[in-house]
Amino acid sequence: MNSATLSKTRTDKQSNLGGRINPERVKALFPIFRNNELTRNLSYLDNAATSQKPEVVMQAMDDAMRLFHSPVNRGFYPLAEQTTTRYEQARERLKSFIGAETDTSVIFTASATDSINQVAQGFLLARLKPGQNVWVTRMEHHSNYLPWQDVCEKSGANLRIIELNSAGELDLDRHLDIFSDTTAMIALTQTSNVLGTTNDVGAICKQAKQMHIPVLIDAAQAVVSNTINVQQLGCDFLVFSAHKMFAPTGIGLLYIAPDRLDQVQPVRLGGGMVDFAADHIADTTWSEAPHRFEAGSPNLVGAVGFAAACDFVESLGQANIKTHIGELASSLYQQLSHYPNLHLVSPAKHLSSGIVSFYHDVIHAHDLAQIMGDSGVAVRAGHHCAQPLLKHLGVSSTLRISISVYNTNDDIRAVVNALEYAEKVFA
Amino acid sequence: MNSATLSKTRTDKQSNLGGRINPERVKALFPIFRNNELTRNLSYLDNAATSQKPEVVMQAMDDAMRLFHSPVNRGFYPLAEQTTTRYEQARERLKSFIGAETDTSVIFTASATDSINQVAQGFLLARLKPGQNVWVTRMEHHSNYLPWQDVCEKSGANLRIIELNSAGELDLDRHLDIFSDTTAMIALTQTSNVLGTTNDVGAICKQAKQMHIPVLIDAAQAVVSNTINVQQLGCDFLVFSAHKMFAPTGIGLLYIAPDRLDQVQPVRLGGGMVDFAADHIADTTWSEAPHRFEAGSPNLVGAVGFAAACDFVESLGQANIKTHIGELASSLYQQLSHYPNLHLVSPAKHLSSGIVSFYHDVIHAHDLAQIMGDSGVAVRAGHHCAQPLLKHLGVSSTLRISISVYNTNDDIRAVVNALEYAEKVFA
Amino acid sequence: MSDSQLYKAQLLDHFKKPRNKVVGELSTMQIVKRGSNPRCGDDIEVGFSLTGNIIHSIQFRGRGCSVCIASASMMTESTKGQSAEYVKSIAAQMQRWIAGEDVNIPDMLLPLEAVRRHPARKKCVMLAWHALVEGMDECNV
Amino acid sequence: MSDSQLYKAQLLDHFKKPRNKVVGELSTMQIVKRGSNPRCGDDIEVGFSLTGNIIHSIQFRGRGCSVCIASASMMTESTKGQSAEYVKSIAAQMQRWIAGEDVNIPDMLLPLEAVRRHPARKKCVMLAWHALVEGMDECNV
Ligand SMILES: Cc1ncc(COP(=O)(O)O)c(C=O)c1O
Ligand SMILES: Cc1ncc(COP(=O)(O)O)c(C=O)c1O
Repeated sequence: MNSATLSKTRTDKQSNLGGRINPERVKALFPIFRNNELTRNLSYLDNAATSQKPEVVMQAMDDAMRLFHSPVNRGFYPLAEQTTTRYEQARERLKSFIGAETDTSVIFTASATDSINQVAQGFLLARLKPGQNVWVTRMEHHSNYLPWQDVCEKSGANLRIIELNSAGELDLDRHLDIFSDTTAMIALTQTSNVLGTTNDVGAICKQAKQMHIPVLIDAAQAVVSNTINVQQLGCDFLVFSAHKMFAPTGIGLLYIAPDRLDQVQPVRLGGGMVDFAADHIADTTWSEAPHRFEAGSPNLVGAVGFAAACDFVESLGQANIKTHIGELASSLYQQLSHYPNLHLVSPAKHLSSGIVSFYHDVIHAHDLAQIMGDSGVAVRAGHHCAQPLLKHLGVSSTLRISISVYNTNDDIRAVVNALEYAEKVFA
Repeated sequence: MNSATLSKTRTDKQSNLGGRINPERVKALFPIFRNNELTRNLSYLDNAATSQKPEVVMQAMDDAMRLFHSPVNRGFYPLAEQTTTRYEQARERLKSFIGAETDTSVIFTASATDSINQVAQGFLLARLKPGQNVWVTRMEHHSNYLPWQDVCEKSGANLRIIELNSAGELDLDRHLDIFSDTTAMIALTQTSNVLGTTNDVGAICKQAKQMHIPVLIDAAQAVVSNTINVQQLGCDFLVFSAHKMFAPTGIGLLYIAPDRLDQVQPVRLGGGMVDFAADHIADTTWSEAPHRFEAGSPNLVGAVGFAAACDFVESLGQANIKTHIGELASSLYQQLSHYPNLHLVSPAKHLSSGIVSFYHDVIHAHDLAQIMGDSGVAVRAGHHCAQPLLKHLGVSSTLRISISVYNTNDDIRAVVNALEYAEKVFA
Repeated sequence: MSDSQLYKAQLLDHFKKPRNKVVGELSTMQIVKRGSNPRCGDDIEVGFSLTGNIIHSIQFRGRGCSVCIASASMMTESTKGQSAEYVKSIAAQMQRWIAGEDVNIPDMLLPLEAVRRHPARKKCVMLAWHALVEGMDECNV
Repeated sequence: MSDSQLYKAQLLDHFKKPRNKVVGELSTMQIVKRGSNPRCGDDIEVGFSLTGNIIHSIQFRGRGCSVCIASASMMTESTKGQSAEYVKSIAAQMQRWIAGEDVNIPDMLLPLEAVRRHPARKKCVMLAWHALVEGMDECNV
């Protein structure tokens, strides 16, 4: 199809006729694939690192700057009132996107990383006691590992790691004391950014709730292909970044369950988060949530783009996305399994995440990524900010292919061709 | 002039013929003033809260998403290499904009507020001893006040306040122990967001340096109309937000002097800031600066827009901007001084900041701002996140008019007309 | 210059000549409650006295913007001589009305209509009402 | 499919048949220095022995990507039999060359040319050189 015939105002719904993703039509909604020497014929398969941006998101950001930009929460003139309304509408949009009880629970941060740090420092640190356990999993991204390690060491608590079984899944049975009163917190990823394994976070929340153990879910990799409902999950905290779900860089979400809001201290102090700045912090009155967690001038443009991305994702439908990326991942997995030098680390059961990771006996992952890159296939090589997992796998790097809504069978073929070429080069 | 005739590719230099700002031509570079019912005839005078965005900045952001968006610092394929280059070029641009020694000193944060919190928590907290003094000024924004108050209380140190003299300037002579070995840190604003007073930060840095006292400069309000050169200033830290200098929301700058880099601990932990994640934080090796201070996926779009705004500001010239906004502020000040019920709090000597604040004996600032707003004049009423200053002034709120490059004599007239109208309404 | 919708004659009248506003202490009142909005600097006190279940007198003092003062003034007029139950129900209606819901409130309060379109001013309207309700809650009426 | 510029025949040759690479310990060498790049997982050891001022033997071992291994291999070839001063000056030239500057380096190292266009791989090239220079600094040659 000719992308030039696409008008800007075309709704995304149209690209989703009958529920199934038509990747060619979806791709046409992403300007990057038609503008650039480097991208016109690119198989972009680095989506777990960051996703491309659809026209509707760029347009929303542009509108925010072109039509209604002014200070948020601070002005008495009509433009400022409209700006504040738009910002709060973005919050409402995120609220419904994650099924939150109230918009006071929906906090805009700089990123998933920022969100997790705020919970570790603002919630856990003050309540963590020496000897208590904080549980993470073997498959955490550094962003959901280092902040907990840090507060544990500051408190004399133990960072405990839920190990994986041979199927690449959490081996909960191995650790009998997770759901016990020695546990101060559980923080885990919904979907691993390396393995693609998706954990049953709902079941974990349920067990934790019985023991009143707070749970943080890192949904950074899950949010595009899973409908999130924080009330159904029963989680205490949930985080993700906008930029991995077709939204702008520089903004993220922090959900804090209503009954935890008053247990979290603001970590970042400044404008807009204090009602009365007293001579002592003890007498200082923080603003009501969510404002007390959003020190500094709010990121209007980011929030508006973030909300537009929620519309975009829902217009395609997370279930449809899951089907699409899962099918391509399965096809790729199947083809890759024929290469004797190649070791797949992604569990076959978890391919609906769209993530396929492997390593090669002969060719270093960086060389493979470079050759693929020169062949127009964008993939990621390295430790993926998951060194504890890579250590467990016994490799220093893997190659990761991560699939999104605009990827096609051609992209999968391109991976296989590039791999064959690399094997030839390094034969 | 007819704004419709302006092409997107027109350079900003052209709007700056002969050095003097031609506000009508500059205004034509800002799409918001021609697109919107609410803004087409708006006198936008809330620039100290946030500035509008010129086409070139929006275009740069759009290009980042349309032409070269992919992960920063993490990929081996040509697109990712280009993305990383663009991000680092943005850093280089900021480096030259502030005259930094090296780009390792130039750190992208979420905002000025975020930057200050990182210094308070990552630098000062660990070295601050009970009984030591941390000095701020009476005119600080909450963002440059609360973080210091917090670390002082955590450490048993004293937050000391440099008071103002009757001219609305820092009364350094009143505090003989500022530049003494009891002082652990000085944090001060270059320009007050309420008074418009610009402090001689260079002189303060010089004196502090003799005593090895670290100094943080909050340049949030100063950066548009003052060329910043951190080496000439000799400051240890300098911060500002992008959104007040025509750049995107959600990004800010933190400059750390080269000899302080190793004295700052990363406050936000996560991806991209660690070389080797060990079993204990003590064995963990942080990445080199600036990366160890930028945990999480970098804000590519924000950084690129920020860099474009540096070009924009320099194309107009900070000195020219200062002249322009200073002239309008003086004209306004002069006209306002004839109203007996109106008390100007901005010092006449400091109008080149473009800030004019006052209060009215009869009309509450919020009412005044509302009436002005309804009359198409966007101004700010309140405590401007500077409660310690307002307390000193003995008022609960002021009205602030803050002038920028696109403001004209008509805008000043509109203020005066709106004020007269308000006085009539409330007579 | 457009008309300032918010500043209707009745609202201004209540601001310029506030009813039941006193300058000194509210010392003659049984119950006194303070309400303040540090963001705006609005700071008022509402005092009232009960005979049985009936608010037989009510006053306020303090400073605030025109919306805050006018609303407090209208509140005193609309609650004096009324039963605690009635007043509480009106306060609840006000809360919903000001948030934009389509509920009935006494005509006397209608001059605040325009505030419904100005989210930033809603707290100013409700300040006196919140103080009053808190006061009533405290003495269990 | 485009040609992979980076993977020229000479570079691949050094990767597939690295010169002076050993599998066991570098125990016969006077000075051994480790270089690692945890981001990549590259991890090598460079060992050398001096006679007076001359590097009379040099070896390396470890694992890394092709660029890292080929660069280490080329390094050993270009430094064996050379004086410490000369080697240090070449290392400094390499650093500048790889950063894109227009300086001369021995022909033997030119197959690394393409890496100059790939910022993410520069560390791989320099790993062995950094270890060598550190080793020389340590024994004050
Ligand atoms: C002087 C001053 N410092 C700091 C800030 C904080 O900036 P931001 O809200 O963008 O973090 C502001 C503006 O709000 C300011 O005026
Ligand atoms: C599972 C997971 N958690 C957290 C993050 C951190 O996200 P960000 O870098 O946007 O803060 C990432 C991606 O980098 C991730 O894959």
